[in-house]
Amino acid sequence: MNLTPSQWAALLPLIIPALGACLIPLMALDKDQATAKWIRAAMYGTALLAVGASFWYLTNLWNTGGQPSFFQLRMDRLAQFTGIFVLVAAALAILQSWDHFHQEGWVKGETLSLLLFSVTGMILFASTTHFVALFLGLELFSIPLYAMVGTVRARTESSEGGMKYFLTGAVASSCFLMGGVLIYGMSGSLDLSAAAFTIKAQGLALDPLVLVGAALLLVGFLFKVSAAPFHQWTPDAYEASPHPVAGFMSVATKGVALIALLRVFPGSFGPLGAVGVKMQAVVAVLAMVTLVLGNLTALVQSNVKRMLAYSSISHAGYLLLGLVAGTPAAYHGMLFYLVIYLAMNMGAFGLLTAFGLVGEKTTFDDLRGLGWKRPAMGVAGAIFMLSLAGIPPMGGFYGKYMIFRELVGTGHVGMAILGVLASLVSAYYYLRLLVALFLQAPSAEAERLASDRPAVHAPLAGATVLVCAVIVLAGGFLQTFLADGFARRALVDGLGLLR
Amino acid sequence: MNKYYWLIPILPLLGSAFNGLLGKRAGKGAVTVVGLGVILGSLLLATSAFFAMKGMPDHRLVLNYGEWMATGSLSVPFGLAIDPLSGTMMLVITGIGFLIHLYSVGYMHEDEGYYRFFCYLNLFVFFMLTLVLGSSLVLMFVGWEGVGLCSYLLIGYFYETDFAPDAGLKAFLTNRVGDLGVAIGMMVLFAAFGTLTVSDVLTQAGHMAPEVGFGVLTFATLMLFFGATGKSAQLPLYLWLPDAMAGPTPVSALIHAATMVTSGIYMICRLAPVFTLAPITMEVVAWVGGATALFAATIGLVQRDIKKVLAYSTVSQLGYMFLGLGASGFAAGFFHVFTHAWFKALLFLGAGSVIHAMHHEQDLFKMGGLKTKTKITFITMFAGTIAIMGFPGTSGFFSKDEILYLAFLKSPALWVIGVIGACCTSFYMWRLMALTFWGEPRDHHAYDHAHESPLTMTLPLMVLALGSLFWGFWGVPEAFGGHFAVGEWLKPALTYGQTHAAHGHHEGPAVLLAVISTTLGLGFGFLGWKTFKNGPASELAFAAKFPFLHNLLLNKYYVDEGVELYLLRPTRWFGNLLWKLFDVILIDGVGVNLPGALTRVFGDFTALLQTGRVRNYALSMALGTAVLLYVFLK
Amino acid sequence: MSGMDAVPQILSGGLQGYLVVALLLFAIGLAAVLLRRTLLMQFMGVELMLNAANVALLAFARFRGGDSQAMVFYLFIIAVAACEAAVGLALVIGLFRHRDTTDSDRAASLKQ
Amino acid sequence: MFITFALITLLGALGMLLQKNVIVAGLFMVAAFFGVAGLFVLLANPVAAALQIIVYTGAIMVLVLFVIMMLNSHEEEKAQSSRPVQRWVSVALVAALAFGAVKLVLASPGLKALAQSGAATPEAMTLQKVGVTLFADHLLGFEVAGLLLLAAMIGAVALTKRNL
Amino acid sequence: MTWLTSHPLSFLVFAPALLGFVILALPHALGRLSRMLGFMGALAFFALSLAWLLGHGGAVVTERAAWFTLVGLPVDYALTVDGLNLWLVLLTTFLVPLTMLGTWNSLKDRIGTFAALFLMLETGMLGALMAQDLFFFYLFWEAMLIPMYFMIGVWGGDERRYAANKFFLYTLGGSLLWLVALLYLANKAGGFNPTLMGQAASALPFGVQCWLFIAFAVAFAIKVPLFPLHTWLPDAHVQAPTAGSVILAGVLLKLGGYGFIRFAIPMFPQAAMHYAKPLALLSVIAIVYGALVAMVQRDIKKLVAYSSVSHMGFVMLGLASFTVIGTQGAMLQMLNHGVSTGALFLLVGMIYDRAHTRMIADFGGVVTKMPVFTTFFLIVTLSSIGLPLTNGFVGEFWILNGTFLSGFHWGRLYACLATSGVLLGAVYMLWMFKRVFWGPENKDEDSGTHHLHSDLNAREIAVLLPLVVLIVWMGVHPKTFVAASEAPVTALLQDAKAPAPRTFVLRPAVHEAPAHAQPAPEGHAEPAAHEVHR
Repeated sequence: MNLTPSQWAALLPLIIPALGACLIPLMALDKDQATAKWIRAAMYGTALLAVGASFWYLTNLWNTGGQPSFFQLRMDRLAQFTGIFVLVAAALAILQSWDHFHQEGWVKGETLSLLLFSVTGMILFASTTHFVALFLGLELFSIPLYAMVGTVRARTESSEGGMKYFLTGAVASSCFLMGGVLIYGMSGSLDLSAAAFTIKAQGLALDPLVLVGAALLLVGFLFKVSAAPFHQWTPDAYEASPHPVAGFMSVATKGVALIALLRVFPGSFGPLGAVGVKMQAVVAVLAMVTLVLGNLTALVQSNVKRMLAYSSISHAGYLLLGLVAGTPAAYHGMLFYLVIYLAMNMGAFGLLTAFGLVGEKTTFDDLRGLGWKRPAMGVAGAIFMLSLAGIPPMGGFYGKYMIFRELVGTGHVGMAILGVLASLVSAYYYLRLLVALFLQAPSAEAERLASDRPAVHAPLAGATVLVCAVIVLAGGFLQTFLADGFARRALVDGLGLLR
Repeated sequence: MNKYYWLIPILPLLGSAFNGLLGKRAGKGAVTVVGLGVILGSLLLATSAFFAMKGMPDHRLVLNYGEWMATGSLSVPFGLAIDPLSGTMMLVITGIGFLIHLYSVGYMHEDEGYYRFFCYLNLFVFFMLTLVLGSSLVLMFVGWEGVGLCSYLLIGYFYETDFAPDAGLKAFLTNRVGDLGVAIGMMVLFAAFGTLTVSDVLTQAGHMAPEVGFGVLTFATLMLFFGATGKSAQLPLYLWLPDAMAGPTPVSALIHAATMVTSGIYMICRLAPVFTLAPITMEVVAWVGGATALFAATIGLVQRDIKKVLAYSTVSQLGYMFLGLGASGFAAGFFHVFTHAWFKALLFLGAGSVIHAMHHEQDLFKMGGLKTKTKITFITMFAGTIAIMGFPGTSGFFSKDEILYLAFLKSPALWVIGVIGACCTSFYMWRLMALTFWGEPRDHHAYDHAHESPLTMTLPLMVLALGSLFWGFWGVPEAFGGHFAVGEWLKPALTYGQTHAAHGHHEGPAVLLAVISTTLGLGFGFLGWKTFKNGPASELAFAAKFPFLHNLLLNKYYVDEGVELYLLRPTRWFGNLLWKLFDVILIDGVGVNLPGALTRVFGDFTALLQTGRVRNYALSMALGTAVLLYVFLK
Repeated sequence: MSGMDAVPQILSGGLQGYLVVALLLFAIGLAAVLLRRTLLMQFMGVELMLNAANVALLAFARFRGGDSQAMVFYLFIIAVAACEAAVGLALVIGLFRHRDTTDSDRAASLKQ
Repeated sequence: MFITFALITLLGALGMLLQKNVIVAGLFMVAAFFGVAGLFVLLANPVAAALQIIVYTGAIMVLVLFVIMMLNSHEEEKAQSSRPVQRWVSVALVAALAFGAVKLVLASPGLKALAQSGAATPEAMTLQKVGVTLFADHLLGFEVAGLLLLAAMIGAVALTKRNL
Repeated sequence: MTWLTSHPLSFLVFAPALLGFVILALPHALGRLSRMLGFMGALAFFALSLAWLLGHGGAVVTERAAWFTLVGLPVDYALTVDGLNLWLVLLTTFLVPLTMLGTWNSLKDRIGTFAALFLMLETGMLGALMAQDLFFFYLFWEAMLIPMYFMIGVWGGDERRYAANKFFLYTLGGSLLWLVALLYLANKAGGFNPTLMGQAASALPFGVQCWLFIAFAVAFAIKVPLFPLHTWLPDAHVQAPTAGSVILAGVLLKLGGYGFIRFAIPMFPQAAMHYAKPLALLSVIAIVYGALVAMVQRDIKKLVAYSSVSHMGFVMLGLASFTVIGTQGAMLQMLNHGVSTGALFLLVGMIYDRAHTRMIADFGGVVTKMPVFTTFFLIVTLSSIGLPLTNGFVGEFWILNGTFLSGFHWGRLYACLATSGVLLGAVYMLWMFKRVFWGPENKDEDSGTHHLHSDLNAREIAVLLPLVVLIVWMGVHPKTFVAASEAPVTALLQDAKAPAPRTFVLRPAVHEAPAHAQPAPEGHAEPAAHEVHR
């Protein structure tokens, strides 16, 4: 089969990580991978190389613009945006995992391979409107994640978290599949945008089965976004998984699912006006529930990872508010928010690694006084927390600002007020982390632990944390560049919404 | 000389600054020189200014030194206004002030805080002059509050004791209560006249008709009068003055007898044209004055502390002054300020001299027989006593008689009250004299060491004694063949073109009234002397016989206790209530922390939803799906 | 629209019939996930749900003139089902090793 | 015919749902899969029917049964506590969903139209048709499915490999 | 250098934070050097602000440039110093080095970090004071919280975490709701320019205007803090280290009042006047309530904190009066409060550093041990209770008179009620003064007095002297400090169409009238302000 250059161009970002994913297990065949340094180096090198190459390639592609679609693949700027987004998250996760696995005392090449598979699936998921590709993409990124969550074999909770994630995820996938099948059945087309046109042409936009199909599709997306009430796997899965994987999941899964949601609902289903309206109505309710549940529950957590999990749920709520506003500018804001969110959350999870917290020792008490011991990490932690809380001049503020602005502009003042109240509550638990880092003296127990613990060497994780901090700050000071130069162009090209 | 008149108040300020900042290092000599020098300089300049004012065609000298605070329609200049009223007052302050400074050199000689004392004293003169000379009501208020401050500092001068700081605090706060009245009064006047410059206000007021019934000016003047009751220790705000005796004696003489306490009278005279427009206020002023005169006099009858007696006497005499003012006798009231300044300063300094001689013993019952030991003090105090009791020809006679006469014209009841008060005054003054100077010494140790005070202390006594005896001839009323010169002199300052104010000659049995009151006064004086000539035994007997009455008077009608019980304690209780109940429990607790806690409780509740069982998760997803389907199909 | 006229269609094997079967199968699968505690049973429920989608898919394909696109999709779904089976069973085994149970209610230490 | 296979399918599924013994439930499941295969035959899709039996019954179910045996969990373990809320809400919900599904199917005009327009039985599905479509249109999907299988394999290995 | 001369405001705003970051990057061991560096820097900024801003003679200095456009709303980079904020800016640059010097030895650890945070806070405060674009303002407004949070939380007292969180969340809560209003209005106006937003607001229905004003007012009122939104203040003040308290009282609270005069009132004049009465009522309550609660405090610092509530109540009362006199009084009172309460906190800090207690009951007779300190304390106390010829008097006098003259019918009553605050102020301050400084020396071994070994040193006197000079200067020649704001305030009230002052009209009694052919008194009774407002 001969592929034109542009088709290669569209495919390469997927092929490169997939290749890497296939290569790494070969290296991992050796039993002594934990001890043989060069094998470990080779695996991480391959993974980073794959991610880096794909990233480099995508950034080049970004400059040339969107590629004509072929097969089911639409490598437009939105897809490229997603690719870059996911790859950055993956790169950060890989770097952090070097230190994390080192601290945990085990290394598995398979994890890296699974991560790369997941990356491939995510890029595919966000760059297609064809249901077959969409479903395969979904599964390709989900199944490795199920495995990755349950992969910390030393921990009892790990397989439990993986099992929960798997079972709920499988149910959600089935719903998603059923929804797609119904849409296909009513339209005769597996491509969702084509299907939407057909349905509209046949006047079936309000047919109950079409609506059911759309609703079930939405369930699939909302599960991945971890919006309430499809959110309950989130804290358990995050707690169970290794820190870098949790970070990666919190960022990439959510981001990709939202972008795909954007592509399908406002994008492909645009012609079906009623579906969009109903989607907004549902999302409005769910976003509020998500905000309330996520923030309230985060308030009472003692484990930082669970707190971050609930915080990620509440951030799903903010992001969904952008869908409620439903204007191009709001989508624009969502993309911008995602970029900052990537840095904030990868950084926050990276902090755990950088501070050398392993296993279940990730409670607030374990963090006490660490901010002063590792000032650079502490400052970065403060930046992440303040940004998550939406305090200017951090980047997180601008994300919220853009979304709330559109929310208010479209007359949803009440929801905006709920949103800001939720972020007030959230400020409290983010401050708790700062309290632990800076405002509390290390407890005697923590001191003892700190002295018992082997010297924490997490240079890579530390570096990723600093990079994330820089991105968050850049989001606060170069917001125009990020928002207009990046997010906006992705939207223009991807959804044709902003002209 | 004109261009140096700003130094009149500023010189004492400079002296105060010098004494306060450098006095400790400079030594007592320098402090004395500077402290007295500035007052003397001020006195000389004041004299010059007085004559300059006299030379002006309308007897008014206004000097402006630029804007103080101006914004919007409000404009307050730094300005001095010298007219007969303020000019006379200025001379009294600098003159008597100088004498008392001189006296203090001796009295305070051994005190460690000598420099501090002169710093405060100078500062007081500065504020008092500002009060008197200020061209606007606001500047007057500056002095008004400033003298309050100095009084506070001087009363609390012996700060290491328990009592003095309390007395100072009481004085300041009581005065502040009155100051609220002044502040409100000023606001009303500003809203009414659009200016607070005294001459502008008075010029406008001079061209108005009196208010019938209750109105703006009545309210304003009542408020101002309320302020005056604070500063001049009238009912109901007189409480601080007796306690103020905790300060050094020269302070009692200067501030709490001669000058500061009369500033309430001064203010009313200053604003006489406005007060004249408010007949209701005048009525109130007269009755409050009369009531205070009698009330304080009765308390004075049984006090044992020599300074306390004089303090109540002061309150009482101030009451007479207000009585005079209220009877439209502005000049008469003011005249009494003068004469009172002479004899009360004299009496206080004399008492100070006695205390000095007795090594800080202030209890009358422990004195006695000092007649021979401290001759000059005895003679001068004798002069002061006959002046205050109104012995014909002395200064007190003329001023008090004029007031009583005017009171009779207003209402005979007021006259009766006044006469009873005068009788009490004679009685307790002679009680004081008899217990101090006559009889056997009751504390032999103190008596043996008693000695006459140094010249710096006795010289002022002599000067003041002369004033007490003869100053009254400045204001011999018409009834006794004079023409009430002081009234004529002050008239331009008091009327401001007001024509309807009744200052004309009234018919009345002037001579008869004077004879009655004087006779009674002398009689009671003699009675007082007679009773206590040989010691306090008869009073003790009286106390044993009528314990309730005696205790009531001795404890000043229990007003202090009442204030503590019914005003201060409830206020503190209320403050505590506001803090503990409102602030901590209601606003902070219910308003702030409760929502926070509730949020956490909700959080605990929502955390329960996370059961950890995957079936429950799936169920919630299924429920969510059902909701989604419902909304989509609706 | 009452839809009663379609009842014969259901019973006689019309499109509606297949869809009813598919949706009921889906519901039963969901019920298995919700009602059973044994992980393997829940897992079979998931498989049933996937199968339900298959039935619907192929029924539609039949009434769309034997659409081979759907048939290809069916292939992929089978592959996905197999993958899910592999990973899911591996997770169950992993859990069993730690907890010695396949009861999902007993594997509930992650909560709050 | 349709009713027979439909009943086999649904009753098999219900049997699976209600059966206490896990192995028996697995066998009910196999029955259900056979029913589905029968339905596929009726849908003129013998290829799918064959795949259904081969892959589902032959591979997946066998795998499941194998695991059941391996873990020795024949009977459902005793419940730690009865969870009536979970149970009755689930039952009500599933019943509502099932009822709603039937109602929706009956209410859908699009479905009705499709049932009429596509009533004619099409040519039976052949492997050739499938193969052509697969490699002409779904090459990407094919590759991805391959990756997916590889990923699942690696995942399963990572999760269960004994010595690490 | 040319950049500097053309962008003085940008330099003033951002240089402190830059210096702060430099200090933050210095190694921990160089704490003392960092402190010195921070102090010298702050001093230099003060000198520069004096030279640049006073050099302009109070004229408007503006830097304005389009900054960025996000989701269709342009945000301007706009900094201005004009009559309304000139002195607040100078107060800020003045208080920062002064406070640093005043608390030189108060902190023992992490002094470099503290200095850095302090400088960052200066940036936040200056930015918020100068920003002329509401988005820009909001950024600084919120950013200020961060350094303050750490200053309270890290270096504070025993309850510091609670206090810091409370401070942060309280303020954040108000400003988040305000943000919604801001966004709403910005959508209508198409940007964050206050002028445009004001115009857009005036086109909205009155009810909406009211809601928007309330959102603005609540955010600012929390900062002021106005009763009943004040409860964060006592905690924050008491727990904060001395420097934090000083700057909190000295500048941060001012931003609330400043927000009203700069944004809330000019943008929603109608709504503001509609709510003038409740605002004034709350102010009066704050005055009396703050004073009564201050009276019964046992901790000197808490007492001073509640006195802030009372004093800032005067500011709000002046603003609510809608008269030139009242508003100017409020402007001055803000400066007054910054100077006197700042000084009070410094003084409390000085005694706390020596005695390690702030309980009134632990003291008594301090004057015998620390006469110089007592003198300073007395002077500042007098300023705080508004003794004439100190700064406190002028502000309060203007505010009361302005309120009394206010065109609203409640003005006279409220002015009279508010005067009681002057009395109560004296009650709690002097009562505390008496108990702490006077009376017999507290010889108890555990008492605070017992631990006082040294009077003020030269450094501390050098810190206090400028404050005392300012206290007297502002009291004797307030014109220096309010001349600049006279014109803008007048214009503002004119634009707001504030009601004309209500004066009394005095008439001669009817039956007396013929006797007096003098000019009618009304002519005199109408103040000149009348013309100004019409």
